[in-house]
Amino acid sequence: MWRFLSTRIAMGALTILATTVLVTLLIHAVPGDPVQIMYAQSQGTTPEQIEEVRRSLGLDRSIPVQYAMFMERLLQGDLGTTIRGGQPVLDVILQRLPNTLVLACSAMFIAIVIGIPIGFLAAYREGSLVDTGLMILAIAGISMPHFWLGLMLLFFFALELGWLPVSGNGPLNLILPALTLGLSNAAIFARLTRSSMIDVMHQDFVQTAYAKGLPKSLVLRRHVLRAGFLPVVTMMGLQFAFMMGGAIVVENIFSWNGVGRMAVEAIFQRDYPVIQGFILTFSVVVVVVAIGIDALYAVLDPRIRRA
Amino acid sequence: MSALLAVRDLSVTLRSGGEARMLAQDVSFDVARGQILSIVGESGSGKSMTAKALMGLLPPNATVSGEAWFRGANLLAKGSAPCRGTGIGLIFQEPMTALTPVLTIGTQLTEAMVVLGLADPAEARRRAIAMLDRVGIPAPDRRMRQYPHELSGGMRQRVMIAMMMLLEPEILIADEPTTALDVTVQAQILDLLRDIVRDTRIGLILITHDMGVVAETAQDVLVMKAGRTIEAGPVARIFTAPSAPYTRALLDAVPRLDRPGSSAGMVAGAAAGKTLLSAGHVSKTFHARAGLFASGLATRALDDVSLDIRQGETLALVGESGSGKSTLGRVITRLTDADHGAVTLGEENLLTLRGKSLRAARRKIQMIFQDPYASLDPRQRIGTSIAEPIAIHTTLSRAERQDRVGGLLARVGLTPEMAARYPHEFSGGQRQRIAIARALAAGPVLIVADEPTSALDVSIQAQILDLLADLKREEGLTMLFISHDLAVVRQIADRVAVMRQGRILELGPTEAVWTAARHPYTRALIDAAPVPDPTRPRGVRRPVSGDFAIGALREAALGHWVAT
Amino acid sequence: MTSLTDIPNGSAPPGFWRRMVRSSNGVVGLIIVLGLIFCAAFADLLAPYNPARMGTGGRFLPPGGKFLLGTDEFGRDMLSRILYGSRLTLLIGAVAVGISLTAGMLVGMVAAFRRGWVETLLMRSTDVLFSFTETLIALSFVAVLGPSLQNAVIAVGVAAVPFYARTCYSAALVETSKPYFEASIAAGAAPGRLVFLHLLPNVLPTMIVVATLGVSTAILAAAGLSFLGLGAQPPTSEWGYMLAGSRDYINRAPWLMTIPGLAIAITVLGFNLLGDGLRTSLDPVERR
Amino acid sequence: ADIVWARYGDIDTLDPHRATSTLSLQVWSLIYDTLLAVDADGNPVPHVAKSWTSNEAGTEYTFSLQEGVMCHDGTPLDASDVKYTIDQAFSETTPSVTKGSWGPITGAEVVDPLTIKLTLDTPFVAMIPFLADSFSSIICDSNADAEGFGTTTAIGSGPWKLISWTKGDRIVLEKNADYTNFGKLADNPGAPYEDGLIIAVVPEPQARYAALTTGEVHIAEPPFDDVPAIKDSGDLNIIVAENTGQNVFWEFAAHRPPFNDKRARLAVAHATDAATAINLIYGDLSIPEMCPVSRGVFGNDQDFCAQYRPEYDPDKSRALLAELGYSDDNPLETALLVWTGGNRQKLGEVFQAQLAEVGIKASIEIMDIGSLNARVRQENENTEGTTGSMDMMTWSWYDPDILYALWHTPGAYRGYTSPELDAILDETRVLTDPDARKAKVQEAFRYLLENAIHVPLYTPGWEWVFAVRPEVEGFKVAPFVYPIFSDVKIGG
Ligand SMILES: Nc1ncnc2c1ncn2[C@@H]1O[C@H](COP(=O)(O)OP(=O)(O)OP(=O)(O)O)[C@@H](O)[C@H]1O
Ligand SMILES: Nc1ncnc2c1ncn2[C@@H]1O[C@H](COP(=O)(O)OP(=O)(O)OP(=O)(O)O)[C@@H](O)[C@H]1O
Ligand SMILES: [Mg+2]
Ligand SMILES: [Mg+2]
Ligand code: NI
Repeated sequence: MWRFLSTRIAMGALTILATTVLVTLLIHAVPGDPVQIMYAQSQGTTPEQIEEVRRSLGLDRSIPVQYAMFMERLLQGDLGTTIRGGQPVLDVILQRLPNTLVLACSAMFIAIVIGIPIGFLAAYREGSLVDTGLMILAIAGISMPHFWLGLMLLFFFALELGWLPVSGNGPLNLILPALTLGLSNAAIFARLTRSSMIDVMHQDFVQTAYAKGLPKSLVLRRHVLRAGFLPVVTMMGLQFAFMMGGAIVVENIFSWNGVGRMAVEAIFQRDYPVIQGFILTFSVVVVVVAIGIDALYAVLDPRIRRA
Repeated sequence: MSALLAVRDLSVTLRSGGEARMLAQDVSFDVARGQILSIVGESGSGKSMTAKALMGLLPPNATVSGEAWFRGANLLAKGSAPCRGTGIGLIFQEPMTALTPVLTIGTQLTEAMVVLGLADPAEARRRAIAMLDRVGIPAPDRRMRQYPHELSGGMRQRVMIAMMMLLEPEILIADEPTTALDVTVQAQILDLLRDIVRDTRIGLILITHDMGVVAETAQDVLVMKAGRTIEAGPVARIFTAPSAPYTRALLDAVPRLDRPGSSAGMVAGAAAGKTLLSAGHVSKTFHARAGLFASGLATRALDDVSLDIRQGETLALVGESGSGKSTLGRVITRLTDADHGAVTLGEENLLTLRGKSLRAARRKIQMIFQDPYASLDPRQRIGTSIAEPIAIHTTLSRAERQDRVGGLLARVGLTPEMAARYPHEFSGGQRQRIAIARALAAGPVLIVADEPTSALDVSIQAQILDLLADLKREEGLTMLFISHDLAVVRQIADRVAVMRQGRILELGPTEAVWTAARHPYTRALIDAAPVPDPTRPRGVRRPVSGDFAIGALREAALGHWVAT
Repeated sequence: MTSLTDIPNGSAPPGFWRRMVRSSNGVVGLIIVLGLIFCAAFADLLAPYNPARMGTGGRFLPPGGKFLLGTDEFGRDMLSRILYGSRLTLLIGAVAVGISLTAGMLVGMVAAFRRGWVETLLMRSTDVLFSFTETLIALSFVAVLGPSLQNAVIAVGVAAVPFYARTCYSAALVETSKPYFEASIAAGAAPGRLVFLHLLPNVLPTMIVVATLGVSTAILAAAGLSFLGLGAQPPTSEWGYMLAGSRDYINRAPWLMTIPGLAIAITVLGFNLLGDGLRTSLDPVERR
Repeated sequence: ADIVWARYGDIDTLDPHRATSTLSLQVWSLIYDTLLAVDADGNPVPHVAKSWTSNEAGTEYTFSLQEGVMCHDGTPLDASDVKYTIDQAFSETTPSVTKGSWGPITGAEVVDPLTIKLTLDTPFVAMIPFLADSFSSIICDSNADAEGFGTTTAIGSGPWKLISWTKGDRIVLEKNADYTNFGKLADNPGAPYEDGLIIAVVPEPQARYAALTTGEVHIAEPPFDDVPAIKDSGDLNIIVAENTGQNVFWEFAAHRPPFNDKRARLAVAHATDAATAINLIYGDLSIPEMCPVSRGVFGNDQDFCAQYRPEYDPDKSRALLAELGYSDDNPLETALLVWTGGNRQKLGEVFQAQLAEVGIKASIEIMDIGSLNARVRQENENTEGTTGSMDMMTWSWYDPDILYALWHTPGAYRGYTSPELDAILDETRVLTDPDARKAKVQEAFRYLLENAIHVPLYTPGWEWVFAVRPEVEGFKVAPFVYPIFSDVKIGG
């Protein structure tokens, strides 16, 4: 297990390291002069000031030196300051990150709670009308753009029915965005769970369990579910990353104050330090969650736990 | 003696996509206490379906008809509860997948006893340990806490048997319980099953495709083909006087380990031939890559292997799974790069060739693979596949190439018109013939055949072996023949090399090795192989112990080398 | 060596069409996709009005009557806009998938074929990029290049490259280890022959399935970017952009939101179903 | 009770030297005071400075401050706080982003605690209106020692105190109980009536509307297209800001073809029917504008400007294009840059369609205002490259001096400048006599309009439409879109 986990952690570290490199290079890929673009709106900036910014971003140095500077600051927890408003990027991000995480986690929860039972039921009734119906529902769910689903939910539950609040970041406000993100992912989970469970149900060991005379419920609960759940767990890491990505859109629809909304604003404002910080944070979160889920997997699967 | 189980006119129909197929049709048989009934037949003949029907484990789209009387009730009647576990137990072919990977052995052994109310957990555990001991698993206490992946295939199969026996069924169905195992292990499992039947007087239904297994274990035989019963009767009668032509064909097709093969007469001549290819001190270690930084376990697939292949002979490589046979074949064909050693063909060391010269040299050694399905590019007409070596190495025109392909197809027993078809339009045996034709197309001096018949049904296996024997006789083909099936080897090989764990333990003329095996491992291997002769005494074999000589080869008799 | 005229015309595996026809999913998907292609191809003939003309009708006319799907905030005919939008949508899907497929297959096949350090380098970088997730890559791309439909399509295409590379790599790995491939090596085939005559034709079916499913992902992703304002710019009748614009009129004209959303959903559904159908038909082992 | 005001976006910072967005300015005006304030017509009046004098040459201004003004931390606001503010604006290392607008100030001298004297290099008439705007918010010098000025701290002397700012979400303010109002446009002479003010960020217009309906929010910009319905239903009151000071105009990359030719610029001007377009998109919430500065700003005179602004005349436009060698086969192609928000991209679409009528193919590109500024400047500075773009530029200012910033060499966008125009603009800065200055300012208008350098389109009202719940009384919006909350009482 430790070997398994250590490679995962090493891989994660490599990913984050690569992110730092890409993030440093990012600003160079911008067509035109990034500093000019960033400061163009402030009428008072002097050429000296622009030079100063260039220096502080290290843009006057060679790329390796820039990278070294960037890393040095990064290791001190300094992600630079925002162009709009001149505040520490780290603060700006840390203030919003919890909101995004809460959203992604609740959506994950919804996806699991809805998707896995549906997938299980469909697998259990494989080939039946129930199965077909559920899977049509699932493929429709996957095909539905979540920004559209979000708008529809907003329209019905907030505007038409007035059941749920639409401003602010309270727990009630979480319902719609989490539902939007959760439902589309529930469809994915349902399909995954179904195929994984069907795989398992067709395996010899399930037949063996039946052959022992075990009642169906026990076979399903103890043998099918445990084994069939493992591939679903491995997918969760990827799915979480997907949630984080989806959060970017959903946050914008529901005015949820997370890093996704911040990122889109920053892109429009060409606030490169914020964009850099966002990319870095995003990949750290995704990597950490992926490692966590791998660890969970390692604990659940004896083939890895005992290796 | 009245029958424990009486099956009458059992039929299974499978409905899929609007079509209905009969997978088993009017199968009838009886099983009595202490009786071993063997159901044999080729792959897909409906053996497993019959078993599953009795267990009530058919897929949802299958329907069953007929009667199966057990304990005074008809198992196949609508609404009747299946007697799984305590009535009838089932053991599957593949011990790797028949146990739930995420549960401990202990849980899996005891859960049914507890659920079915046969014992409380503590009692169940005690019985489980005792049963593990009974089926010959060392340190049963510890095993209870282990997971299936921590056990070897043979042990898992024993656990399976123990699991079913703990429920004290009256009938045990074993569906090809040894096919996935090595011969030596297979023999032990068969012994175990026989012992259990003798001691507990249960009825055993043993499903197999191997006539050798039948002859060694069963009292009665049921031969099936395409869902129908071809013939049924006591084993002695079936083997001595089969009434159905199919049964006879099945028996004829089985290579007999206990009789010398047809090629044996050529031994003397071939042995005199000059050395064609010689492998010297070849070693290969595989490093299983566990990840980016962690390097996984190393497997020594070949450990300082040396051998010569003589012009015109068939050298067989035998050994258990994982012993390195394929690796050696692949090193010789340069499909795998060796770590050390040399393979010389004529003056050339094949292992040092690269680029163009390697490609040019490749035509001299061709390979025939085990899996005929995967051996041909599914998206090429077989004519194109066969012509490929010709296209690469010659400047023949398209028409000339077609001629050559036609000739080759005829040579392997197909017709030239078939060149325009795609692989999926052929049967397995035909595909293997095509693969052989392609190997011949290059005009090789040596053919490496890696278990070319083990994926085929027995009747077809015999035809392919005959073809290879013909080619050898008529074209003077030199062949390195890899197999784990000793009977096959005896039929076709001039000389045999026995491998284990990457080393050659014994090497000598086939007959000499068979009749006077010098290495204990070789002897165990020969002992364990089932012999399709029910009249042979069925003795209990000792397991192969791990400690024997694996040192350098020494010539014990003329041309007969044994590890020291 | 032979000329490439020897390239066989690959055949579908046995029973492909039978299975395809029997997979009702695949058939429905095929019908939707064909319908879409039809709409796109004949948008000029089918569209009753000029999609960009303002004031064709009154503003915010509800669906029905002269304007089958109503009019938008400028009085443009929604039906015409949706029809022309199908053109863009298909183009977006095709270009993005084209980018991912080409680059992904190149990387995947080279890695599987060359092995050694090339393989390690390519696949490890792919792994790293893969864990970045597509959204992030696409967003970074747009952040650098600036919002425009073109950039969004490139971003979506590039973002999916790691996935295609991985899939192609594992498919190619399976093929290269198959005996027929090794037999070809053993026959002395040169790399070009191996790659173009054996590897490519055998990897292609898998990649076609992946690409079909990928079209739906790409369309969704590009529409998502347009929705955020990071993709299509006015007056394009890109569906995601139309959807974004409709937000202001949810109360007044809900159909402005419903119709483009439905259009995206049906299109994506079509490609998903088709991909599913192709997969089950190409791969008899895979259970639905 | 707390007043809840929802807006589409957040402030950039609480430090008035670090940003220029209207969203930020509106909040600063609540937290900070300014030396001067504006009356309902937009004219500067005394506020924290009870009076001021200047020398003959107009290079020295002396302000005497009100007594007893207190900063939120309890320290008195005096001349040193004003000096601190100005010093910060001209800081060597981190000058204000609006440093240019402070004018040629060379020194600030504390004469006595209640008197401050500013010295200027050259006369600068626009300084007085500038000091009435929140750009010049007085930053109490105690901020120098405070932790996190601009993010977690903002010590001012305005009617509301900062409690907290959650970025992207909300700003929580509490009433300044000690407040005295000297000149701000509020009837209330003292502290606000309500206890607190919450400024929430709700980007989706529909969400704001829903929140208004449910009562979660008291005041917010409604979705523009629902305004007529809201008005009809009468559930909410609609208040439209007047004298917003904002001016939206055609601006061109005048150093690149085709817009280096006056005729091309005129062709665009003649091709656009602003009145119709605005009416289509904004209804009666925005009004067409004839002058280069907006209504309420010194010098604005619709009738005067209408004489010179190129009128809507597609035929004239086509003729000009033909003269330039363009035709249907060879249309004038350009990029139409629009900055995000305020439904501007919709308006852009309408203009795009109008331009298409005369055969101008304009492709819309939407970008942030910062990127837009940079893009225009880049095109002007680097004249190689392809065709130049045109854009819907927006500026809001309280004084015609904005024209100096925009069009006096080198010009904010390095765009069109000429010695002739420079001379006119120079004079608008130094003429102290209002009538003389007005004449000069209008001369500048005429020059800009005739040469189609600055083609006014409209004065936006829509972003500054406020829907107010019926129980809210006393809400008003001062010129230049500063909402006033001191008078607000929440009834019911
Ligand atoms: N679940 C299933 N769905 C459809 N067809 C099936 C299924 N299981 C088995 N079959 C088909 O039923 C036929 C009989 O299968 P069965 O498993 O009984 O053969 P068998 O004699 O046990 O063969 P083998 O030696 O390969 O195990 C075969 O043609 C097989 O393809
Ligand atoms: N490509 C490979 N990577 C890692 N290990 C390998 C590889 N190929 C073979 N091995 C290992 O090398 C050992 C010898 O394998 P080989 O295939 O030569 O055995 P074999 O005698 O042909 O067995 P079988 O009868 O099962 O075909 C095995 O332990 C196998 O797991
Ligand atoms: Mg079977
Ligand atoms: Mg092998
Ligand atoms: Ni060596």
